[in-house]
Amino acid sequence: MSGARRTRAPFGRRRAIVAEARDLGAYRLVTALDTGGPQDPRPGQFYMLAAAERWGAGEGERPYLPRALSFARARRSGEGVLLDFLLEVVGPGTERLAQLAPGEGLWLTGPLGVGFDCEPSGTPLLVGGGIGAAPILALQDELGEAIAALLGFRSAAHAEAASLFAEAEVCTEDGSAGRRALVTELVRERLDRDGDRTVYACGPPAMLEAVRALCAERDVRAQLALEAGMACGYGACFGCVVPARSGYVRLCVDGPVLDASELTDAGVPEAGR
Amino acid sequence: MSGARRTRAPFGRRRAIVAEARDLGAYRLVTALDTGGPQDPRPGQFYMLAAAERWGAGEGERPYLPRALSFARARRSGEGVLLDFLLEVVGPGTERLAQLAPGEGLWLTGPLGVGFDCEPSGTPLLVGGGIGAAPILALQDELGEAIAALLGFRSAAHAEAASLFAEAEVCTEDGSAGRRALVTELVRERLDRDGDRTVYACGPPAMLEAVRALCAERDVRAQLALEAGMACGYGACFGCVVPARSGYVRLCVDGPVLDASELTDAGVPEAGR
Amino acid sequence: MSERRGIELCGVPLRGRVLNGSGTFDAIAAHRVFGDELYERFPFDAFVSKTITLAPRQGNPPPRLWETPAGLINSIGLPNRGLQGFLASDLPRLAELPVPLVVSVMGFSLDELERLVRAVSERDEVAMLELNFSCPNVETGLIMGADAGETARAVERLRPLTEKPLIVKLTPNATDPAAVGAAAEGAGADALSLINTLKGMAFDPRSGRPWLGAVTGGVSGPAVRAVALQQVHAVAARVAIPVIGMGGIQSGRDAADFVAAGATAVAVGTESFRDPEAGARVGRELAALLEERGAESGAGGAARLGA
Amino acid sequence: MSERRGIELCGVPLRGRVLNGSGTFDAIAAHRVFGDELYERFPFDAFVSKTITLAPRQGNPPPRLWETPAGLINSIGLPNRGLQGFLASDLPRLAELPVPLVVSVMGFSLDELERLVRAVSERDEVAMLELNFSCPNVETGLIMGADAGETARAVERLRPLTEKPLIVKLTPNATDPAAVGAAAEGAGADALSLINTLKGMAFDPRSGRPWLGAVTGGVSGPAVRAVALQQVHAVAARVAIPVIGMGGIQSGRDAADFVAAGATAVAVGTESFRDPEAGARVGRELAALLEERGAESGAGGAARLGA
Ligand SMILES: Cc1cc2nc3c(=O)[nH]c(=O)nc-3n(C[C@H](O)[C@H](O)[C@H](O)COP(=O)(O)OP(=O)(O)OC[C@H]3O[C@@H](n4cnc5c(N)ncnc54)[C@H](O)[C@@H]3O)c2cc1C
Ligand SMILES: Cc1cc2nc3c(=O)[nH]c(=O)nc-3n(C[C@H](O)[C@H](O)[C@H](O)COP(=O)(O)OP(=O)(O)OC[C@H]3O[C@@H](n4cnc5c(N)ncnc54)[C@H](O)[C@@H]3O)c2cc1C
Ligand SMILES: Cc1cc2nc3c(=O)[nH]c(=O)nc-3n(C[C@H](O)[C@H](O)[C@H](O)COP(=O)(O)O)c2cc1C
Ligand SMILES: Cc1cc2nc3c(=O)[nH]c(=O)nc-3n(C[C@H](O)[C@H](O)[C@H](O)COP(=O)(O)O)c2cc1C
Ligand code: FES
Ligand code: FES
Repeated sequence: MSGARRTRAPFGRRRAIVAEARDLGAYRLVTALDTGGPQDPRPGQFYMLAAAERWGAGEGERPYLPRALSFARARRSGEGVLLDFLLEVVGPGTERLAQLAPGEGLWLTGPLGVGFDCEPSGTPLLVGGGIGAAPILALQDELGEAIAALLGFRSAAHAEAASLFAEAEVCTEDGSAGRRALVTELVRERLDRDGDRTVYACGPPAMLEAVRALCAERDVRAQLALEAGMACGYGACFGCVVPARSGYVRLCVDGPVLDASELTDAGVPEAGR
Repeated sequence: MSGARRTRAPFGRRRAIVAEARDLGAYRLVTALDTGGPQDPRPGQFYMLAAAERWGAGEGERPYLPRALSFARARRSGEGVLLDFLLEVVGPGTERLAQLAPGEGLWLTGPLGVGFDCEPSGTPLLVGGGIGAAPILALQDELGEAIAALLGFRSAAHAEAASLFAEAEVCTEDGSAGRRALVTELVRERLDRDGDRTVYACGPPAMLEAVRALCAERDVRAQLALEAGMACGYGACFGCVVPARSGYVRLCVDGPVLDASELTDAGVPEAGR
Repeated sequence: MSERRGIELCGVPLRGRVLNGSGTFDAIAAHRVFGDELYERFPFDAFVSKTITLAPRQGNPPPRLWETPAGLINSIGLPNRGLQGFLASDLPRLAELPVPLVVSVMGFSLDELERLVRAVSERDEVAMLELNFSCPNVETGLIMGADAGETARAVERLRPLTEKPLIVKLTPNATDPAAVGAAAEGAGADALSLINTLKGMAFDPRSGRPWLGAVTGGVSGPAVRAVALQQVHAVAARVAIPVIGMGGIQSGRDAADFVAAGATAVAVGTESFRDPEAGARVGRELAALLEERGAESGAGGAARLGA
Repeated sequence: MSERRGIELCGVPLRGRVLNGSGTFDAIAAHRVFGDELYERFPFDAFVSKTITLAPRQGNPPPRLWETPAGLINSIGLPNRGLQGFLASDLPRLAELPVPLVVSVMGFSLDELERLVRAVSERDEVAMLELNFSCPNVETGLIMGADAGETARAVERLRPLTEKPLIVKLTPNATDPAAVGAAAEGAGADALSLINTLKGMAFDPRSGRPWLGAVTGGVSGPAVRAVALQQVHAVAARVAIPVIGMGGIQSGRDAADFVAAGATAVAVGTESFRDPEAGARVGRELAALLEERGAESGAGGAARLGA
């Protein structure tokens, strides 16, 4: 366990190779072999990804810009590192990434951003909502298996992602797997039992805001991994800002993990979401 | 043999299926099964083609518009027709079309344009240069096998296209197959022997102009299939004009086959070609 | 598949909201190519003619086309038979179309415009006129459409000459299209249409020389859609007359964005080159989307969604 | 791989022809992310700062980005620390870059501009100034760059205040950028740069409401390249001072088109978002192409190819 929240990226984008790709319930797990980057990205950091071929494909002429993805797991492999990305297909970029087959090339920049502070005060409480489980997995790997993660999903198909975790308590919105509940209910119960914790959470805006409010109420420290539309991922475009107490912060260089105390509202959704 | 130079296209674009695709020397032969169009396109007519998937692919975000291709052969097949297209890869559109695999979808509009007048005065003389062999093959199929085609190619690899013809006399620029000559030399020899002919030619601008001049000199009737950049293929954009005696004519609706007498110069290349 | 609902555009009933962009569909040539099927399944709800001028024009020297990332540059240069040729040969054939006819005209002086408007509006076959103040391919095409004063003067002069609706087509190559649109409205225009093509250029990769015979051309297609949406939004916010939005529309989704930006009707241009029936597809998809959003307020409703 | 040849831009020697577009590369943030490797392989031949204003700005509310066909709309809104903050915190760090520094400034009045130009040009670290007369994201950004008279007045007023080269960055959202460019030259500008982003807009597909927090934004990327080439061609034909061309450059091929259109140097913007080293790649490819064409006329040569 190390205190650093950021491993520096080599300058430029590099070509990685898809080592494996498979469905995991409603998600897709894509493993890239990265021989040009550091072997120790920090949980919560992310990479900018683009398929080396057919990026710019499709009738709609998108995707054009690379897409931000948290690594869900990093394993050393010879000179390189195997990076697992857990994907939810929501548009043309994630669709193309989900089509990648082993052997195909992948442009990679990263690791980027500031990850979780892995020196919790009190017992860590890991919380993932939907695809937000991805960085939580990397965090569990880092913190050690003993730390169970609370994971909320829409349905059993999504909940299959929990199988990647050493220990997890699962709930679903429709009750098709685990308890029928929102993951925030589980968080509340845990905090009721033991408030001396650091909460680590990633998930949709509404969930993050519920977690933030819950923790603020109880003076519990929380580390939240947010999302925002990104064009560059390395601070160049000023496009990925979220409102923080100090003003707008660029999520790609000042986040994506922010301390809940920096925020007054973690539920800043993109327009219309 | 029929006098009509145009078979009418159904309105709109339709989806055809790639039935077969294989290399033919330096070219690619793509066969589409078209069940939505007429079974009797006329030699010299063309279709507008676009791959149903991944059209708009690649870093450069092209191809965007469909591409014009002469059919090289049409064979009835059940309710539909098998259309052979002979392809030379010169840019992103032809590259994508050359990647098509059997079973893939293809957007097709056509048959379009005015084909060859298949009622020759005198003996027909068929002349193809390079990829211009494509509509000449359809014409040979129509006129009957007895009519040999004179075909000129850059090299032996290109000359493999001659294998599709029932009868052909081949020359190459580098002598690697057939005689080392320009096909226009063969044309001149034939006309020297027998001037009572109708010449049918398709090929690069310089060749077409040489054929036109040769025939004009000797008062030999010539039917020339020209090329121009096309956006629509059905007269909508006015983009495909070539200068004729009567002014600019739209090659997609008034051609691509023009009587040589309509032209003062058949060698109108696109800029810089 | 949802039915298209009729609308009224400047008092002319249309069976739906989708026109063609002037110069992007030649119904006469298309009839030659596709036969009567074209009329039976005519893709547009009104037909806009290619822009005509007083004198016949050959158009620009080829090459006239260049494909760009998600777009097309054209330098067609308004080839047409001229007013007399149009009235004699083209108009009777366009009158056979199953939808109302809009005739697009461009004049190189106010006198020319007067003569064009007078002669065209005399003909019963014509439902509306579109004044092309914006074609970027012809040297003088810019003058009127880029300047509010010029536009106002021209429309004021033409307005009394006809009782038919006058649509002013704006150029996007202007500092403030909304000001020009407002000037056109003030002078009596019945509707505005935009955008025409953006000035553009391409170079021959081999020689490094300009590719187009006319050196510069106009850009259309999806590449310009965001620009078109902004201009439609700005113009629609400034005027009360209907706006016909166009620029890179490929689908009903795209068309719905134009309606959200304030357009009453839309036009499909370059997409027809990829798919001759694109207008019909866009119409069907748009009707379904508007219905979903509950925005169809019956015939004649000019639904303005969003913002 | 061919070596980049040096050029001189307004008397400042550069090791090659490729700059960054203002606001598309934050060298300070990039150094935080990539470390000293950034300096060792710095992708640009001169560095242009993000536009600064007199007072600090937070920028526009999110969302600020929207991807379009082959392009990007941004509504960043010029967030910056303001003049004092820039001079105190940013400038010393930018001075560490291995290439000459261009500082981009925008003022909302001539007085503001005066204060900006005076203060910035006092600093030795600054090689040139760029006057952003064109940012479409800030309400008043349009005023100067869209009008020849306004531009001339502003440049005349600023010219005596500094001996450093003044680059005027033109807005593409103007009827006649060449006239504005000529006015800037007449008033003493040393170079022109273009294009800035085209005004654009996008709608949320779900709600039909404007997507961007600031409602409208600016379009960049390959989608605007043809428009940029036309404007560079038109401007370069009218002025004798060097032109820095930009808009959708992704490769040396694209950059060579801008040189063919009359640009002396080029800038890479949005492509850096896809590839942080894009500037270096474009520079290498461009040098190779220009060499092929025999157009490199030694250091300082402003090769104008083609047309
Ligand atoms: C730091 C970080 C880490 C992330 N980690 C992961 C991860 O591990 N796994 C994962 O699956 N996802 C992750 N994401 C989210 C992922 O980046 C997005 O889902 C992805 O970028 C969407 O791209 P798309 O092309 O598939 O969909 P898009 O269509 O580009 O985007 C989807 C959403 O964006 C909006 N949108 C729609 N059209 C456009 C348009 N034209 N331009 C811009 N926005 C539009 C809409 O709200 C739409 O629902 C992460 C994001 C961030 C910032
Ligand atoms: C009636 C007709 C019949 C044809 N029949 C055949 C056939 O049977 N077989 C066959 O192989 N070909 C045929 N062609 C030619 C074929 O249509 C072209 O080769 C094809 O359109 C090229 O597309 P591309 O994307 O591969 O290359 P592009 O790059 O689009 O075009 C190749 C050439 O166009 C120019 N060009 C380069 N960039 C651009 C650009 N951005 N925009 C526009 N032009 C550009 C250059 O000169 C380049 O060499 C026919 C053409 C016509 C008009
Ligand atoms: C090939 C071509 C020719 C055009 N000719 C005309 C014309 O004659 N008159 C006119 O007003 N607009 C003309 N336009 C502009 C279109 O009507 C339309 O405004 C523009 O193309 C934007 O729409 P799109 O992106 O859907 O094509 C032409 C456009 C193209 C592509
Ligand atoms: C995110 C973003 C921010 C920008 N900020 C500025 C700016 O602060 N000042 C400026 O003059 N131009 C700014 N621009 C415009 C660019 O410098 C450039 O002119 C434009 O993007 C066209 O080049 P491109 O297509 O290569 O990006 C910005 C562009 C983008 C995409
Ligand atoms: S994504 Fe560009 S600054 Fe954050
Ligand atoms: S290709 Fe459009 S008119 Fe011929």
